[in-house]
Amino acid sequence: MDLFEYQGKEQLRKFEVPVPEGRVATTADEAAEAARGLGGRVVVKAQVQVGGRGKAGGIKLASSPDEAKDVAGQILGMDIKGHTVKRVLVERAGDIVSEYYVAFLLDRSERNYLGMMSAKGGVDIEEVAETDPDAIARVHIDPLLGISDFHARKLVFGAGIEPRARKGAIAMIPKLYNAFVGLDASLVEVNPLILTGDDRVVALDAKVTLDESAEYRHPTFAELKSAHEVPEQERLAKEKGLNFIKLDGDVGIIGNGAGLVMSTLDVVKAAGGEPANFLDVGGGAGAELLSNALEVITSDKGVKAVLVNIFGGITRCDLVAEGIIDAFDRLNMQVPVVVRLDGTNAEQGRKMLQEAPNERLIPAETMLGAAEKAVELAHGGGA
Amino acid sequence: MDLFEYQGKEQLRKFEVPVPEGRVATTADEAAEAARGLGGRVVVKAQVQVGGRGKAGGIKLASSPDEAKDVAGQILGMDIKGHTVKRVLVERAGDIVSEYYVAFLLDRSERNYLGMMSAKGGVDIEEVAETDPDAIARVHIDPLLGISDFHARKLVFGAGIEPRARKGAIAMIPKLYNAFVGLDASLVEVNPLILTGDDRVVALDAKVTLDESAEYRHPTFAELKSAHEVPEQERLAKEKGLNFIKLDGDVGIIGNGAGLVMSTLDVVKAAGGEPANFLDVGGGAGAELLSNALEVITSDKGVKAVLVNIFGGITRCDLVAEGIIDAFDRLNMQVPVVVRLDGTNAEQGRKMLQEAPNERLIPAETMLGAAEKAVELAHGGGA
Amino acid sequence: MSILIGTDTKLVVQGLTGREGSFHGKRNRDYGTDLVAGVTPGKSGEDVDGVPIFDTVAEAVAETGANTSMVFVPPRFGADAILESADAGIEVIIAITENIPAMDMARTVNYIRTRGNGTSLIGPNCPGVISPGKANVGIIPGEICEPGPVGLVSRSGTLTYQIVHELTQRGIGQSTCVGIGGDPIPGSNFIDILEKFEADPDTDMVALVGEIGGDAEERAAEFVKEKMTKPVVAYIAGVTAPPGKRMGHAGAIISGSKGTAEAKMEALGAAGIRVGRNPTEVAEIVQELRG
Amino acid sequence: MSILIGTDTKLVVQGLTGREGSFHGKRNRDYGTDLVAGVTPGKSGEDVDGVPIFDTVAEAVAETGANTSMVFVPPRFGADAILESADAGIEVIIAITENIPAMDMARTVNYIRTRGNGTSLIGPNCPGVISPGKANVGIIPGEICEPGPVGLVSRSGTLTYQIVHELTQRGIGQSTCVGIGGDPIPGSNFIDILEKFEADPDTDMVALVGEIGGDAEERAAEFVKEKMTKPVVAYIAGVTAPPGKRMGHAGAIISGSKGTAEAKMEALGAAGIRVGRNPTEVAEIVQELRG
Repeated sequence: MDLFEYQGKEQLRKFEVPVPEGRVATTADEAAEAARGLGGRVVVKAQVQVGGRGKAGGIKLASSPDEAKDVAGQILGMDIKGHTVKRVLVERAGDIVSEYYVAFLLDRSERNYLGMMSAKGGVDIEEVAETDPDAIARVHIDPLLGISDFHARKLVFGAGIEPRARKGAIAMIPKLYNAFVGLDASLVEVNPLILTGDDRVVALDAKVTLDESAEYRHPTFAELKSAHEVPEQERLAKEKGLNFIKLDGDVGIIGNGAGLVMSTLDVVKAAGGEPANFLDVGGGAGAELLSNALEVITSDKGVKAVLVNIFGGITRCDLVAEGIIDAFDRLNMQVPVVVRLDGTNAEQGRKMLQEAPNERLIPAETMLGAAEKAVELAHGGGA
Repeated sequence: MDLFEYQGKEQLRKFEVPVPEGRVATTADEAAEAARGLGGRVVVKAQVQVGGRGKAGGIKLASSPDEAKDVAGQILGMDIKGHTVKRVLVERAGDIVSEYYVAFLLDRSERNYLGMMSAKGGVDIEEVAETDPDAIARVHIDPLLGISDFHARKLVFGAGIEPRARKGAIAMIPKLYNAFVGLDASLVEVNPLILTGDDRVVALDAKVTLDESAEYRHPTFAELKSAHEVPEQERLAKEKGLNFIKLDGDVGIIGNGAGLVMSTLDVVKAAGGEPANFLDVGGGAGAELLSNALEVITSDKGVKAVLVNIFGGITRCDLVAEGIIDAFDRLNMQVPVVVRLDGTNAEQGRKMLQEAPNERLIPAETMLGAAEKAVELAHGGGA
Repeated sequence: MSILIGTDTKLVVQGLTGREGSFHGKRNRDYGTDLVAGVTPGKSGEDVDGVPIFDTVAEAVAETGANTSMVFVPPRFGADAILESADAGIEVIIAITENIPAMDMARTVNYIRTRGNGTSLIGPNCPGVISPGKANVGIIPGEICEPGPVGLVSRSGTLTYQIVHELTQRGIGQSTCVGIGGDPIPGSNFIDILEKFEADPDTDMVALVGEIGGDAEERAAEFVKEKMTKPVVAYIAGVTAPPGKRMGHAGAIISGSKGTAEAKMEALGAAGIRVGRNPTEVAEIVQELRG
Repeated sequence: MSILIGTDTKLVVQGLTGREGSFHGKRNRDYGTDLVAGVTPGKSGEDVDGVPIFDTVAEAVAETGANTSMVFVPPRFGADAILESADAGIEVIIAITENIPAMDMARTVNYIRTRGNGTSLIGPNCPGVISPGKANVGIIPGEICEPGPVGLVSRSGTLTYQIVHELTQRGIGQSTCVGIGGDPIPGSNFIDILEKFEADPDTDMVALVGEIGGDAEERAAEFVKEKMTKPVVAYIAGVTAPPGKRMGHAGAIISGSKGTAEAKMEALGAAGIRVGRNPTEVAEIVQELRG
């Protein structure tokens, strides 16, 4: 789960990472009120989970509460790369002497944690990594040992952070690490980390990604999540226990297991089709889940054909067949559904499908054959 | 530093280890007040750092505040194996269904932590270890990994703790471990850990030893320490930066480095003498420290002769000689002092001693020779 | 021979008294796996279909000689269960449980691999391991496998079944199939398993099944090039990567890899590994290489 | 040859700009040790008597090829300094600092010994290591030593000097003298060092200097009996153990040892090790054994 900037900063503050004072506003009036409370010059920042909001006009300075109201009015409701701005963060504006970059993340390859720091902050770090890789200091941290002061020094001296910022940065880094671990984050990234005129080191932005598997031990996760809006179809799918991602094509896809579903997308694409979605029913899906999966997919009127590709392991193919038959009965589905079943109870499932008299229910022998058939049907070919 | 029971429990409580409700009293009236506050039956326990206080009459039940006052009056001021009782702990008395043993400690040999548990609690655990070693479950804990639930289960099931106490014990053990680590303890020992009639598991006694090297990160250590009375001579020595322990003999001993001092005690003993003390001036001692060391030792009128055995490394023998000469000038010492110097600037030091005209200052060539001379002098032999 | 599990395997199931643990434990036993014990704290003395239950893994090991464990406990107890097995001297730990927090696994995996006692951890969030005809530990359907000379290692579950199925249909059996799981911090990665296949006399060839994200496939490619003598055939799922399945940018910086299927296929190809465009083609290439 | 340090030693001193660090660092250099760098964060670019200072150990290693570090920082920074050296690839870390919290060391020592990269940690709270005529790292007075065939390992500082002195006076030189320190959690114990002496062709015999408390001497005795071919002569201080120096009772339970000097001398004797009753006798026995 990716947090909004204001949420990330709220969480970092709990671990004593210095962040600017600020308040969230959902209306222009609230923004004015926030500016009044903070006093002085403020910055009004669009809260969207996409890069480049500054260039898009989503970050503006305001010298007075009235001005804050004006700019908040401009920013709220704005569309930034497909994201509608529902909230702004109003923060006290500070003087920025320098901008740095610092982050902690899970390093999957090394199976430990990685700290990164650069004196080149406030810019796209991917670009820095490509054009000037030596400008990024890296330090691996053993999860069992945790952070020690030398890790912080290695980052700060390694990145060539200027002397007047060193003390603040060396003090801040272990706190950021504590937040990373304490929050069960997979990423905490501060870009820019700034040096102020009075030699303080402050996190001016914050990107925090939380590990949802750890939600059970973090009561705050549910609350943080509630601020996130999910497209209706995805919300519905999630409610029903389905792992669903909307895509742009017209061939609906249902499979069990992320790998098999991805592979199914690939073969559909290779057969000249365009997948309408990614939908993984997971392991051990029963009839109801399959029926629901078909409901979610066919709620998208752009879907011209559906491909159900199941390799039974824990999942029983007879239950899959039952769910498909149920969906036809229940939903009056008009799109053709190509079904390929293998693995646990596959024969039984295939037999059930054959015995269900429905011309829009097309059994297939192989995964590749099923994909070709589904694409053909989506392109208007006969069943 | 060994904590008193009441201090240990205070600390354990901070880590949510269940301990009985109780209050400390230094007078019989305070004890009555404490009993009144707690209500019902109480137990009044002498606060001394020595085993066997129960048998010595240092633990008594009281059914009313008046009775608490009576028994506290009896216990306060009592002498238990050389320890005067200055405080009692007044606790609510509970019903005890079973008594167990549980402890965490530094395992020096394995260089990790060791948890131990036994269903045989409330008795001398050393005896259990000798007579029925299998009754003690042990689990080593890697300091980097810390405790995991399985460690607690391994202790509880391994010790054969009865079913109704298991849940409470498995919940309590990680808290006790957290206290062990959180306090920088070298030992936390609960004997007995009890099971109550309502199936709670409670620490009825607590022995906690803290690592004084970690004092800098525990502001509470100084406060805890203030409750401990140290014999006057030892207190004086500590103030002066000397590592001093009083013994029963008549040959005063000064050396640099614990190993060399221990070895010096041994050779004095082997020569037929009885060491009066252990005194280590540490590394890099200067003239003043040496002079102070002689002052501390000769403040004990039982000392008949002093042996100064220095092997200079960081310590400079010329400064040692200067300190000894100064002590003679300053203190009007009447006891003979045998001095053996080797190592850094030894020749210079020896020369200084030779040039200091004092018949009670006797140089020696070797460690063994010095010990023999000192013993001879203590036994009344001529200088 | 085979890798990880075989006829010497003596299996203890952590969570055997649970619904899924008992279902799959018994299924593994029916396949022929020597299921010797279950562990559920507080249930010592009970049994599941004749398999004795113990309070702790240590007790199960002492009483039954168990050398392999399968972890089937709820996610919040997953790391603890793995650590308990490692502490008890279990040699191969196969963790099926999914949704164990990544940081629990980061600590657990590093604990196991730095203790230097050779314990192998497979998973978590994996379908398990099968050495066809010998032993099956996990949820891979045994009936789709056949004994034979091809080793298979995969980050994915059902995709593994698909490829095994395609191989078996062509009469090509498997020495061992290992599902290493798709979690951020896996107990074993491709290289750990490739090393074992390279050393296994009964494995002639390896099929490697990867997917987008991370750089495990790129690292495996390098390993194959430098250290392996046996041919490897690969498949990468996710050419049509759905959004949200892509790596975050910070992740890309770590590895210098884009994590895309194309990048991975390129790296594999550059290491001399033939890559199938779909599961069927993988089986076809294996068949071709076997001549 | 020698163990731990010698003519190949390139020394970096952590805390070289401090009072004690600079005093002993320079003394070690005067002895002949190749002192290549000092580390003090924020002082990169400065020098101490011509020895360059770096901000981090990693930088010192990269710039000077340092392979050995001496830790001379205040106690609260001790564990961090040791870890920094280990992280930077230093092979031998000699920590003189005393009063490092025991739990800091428990974590640090376990980190170093489970990482499997062969780093040796000596100390903390130790006098250091000297290979007479080659290198001296620490505070052992070089002038009392002579090159020769006897290895010495000791938990005590000045007691070591005493025994070295007795040996040197008898014309018996030393290959290497190692003060492992008397802390609860030492980086190296007797066995770690005995192993190295056994493997060192220039060491013919070993003197082991122990004291009361713990069971390190008992374990060393067992090791000598089972694994060593070279003769070992021992000394144990503390027959007249002062109170407060004795082990706590829980400690005694761990090891099954009383921790007393008598118990240790008995264990050593039972392992065929001759034990001197005082430092002089140790030197006499060594002399006798050399014939």
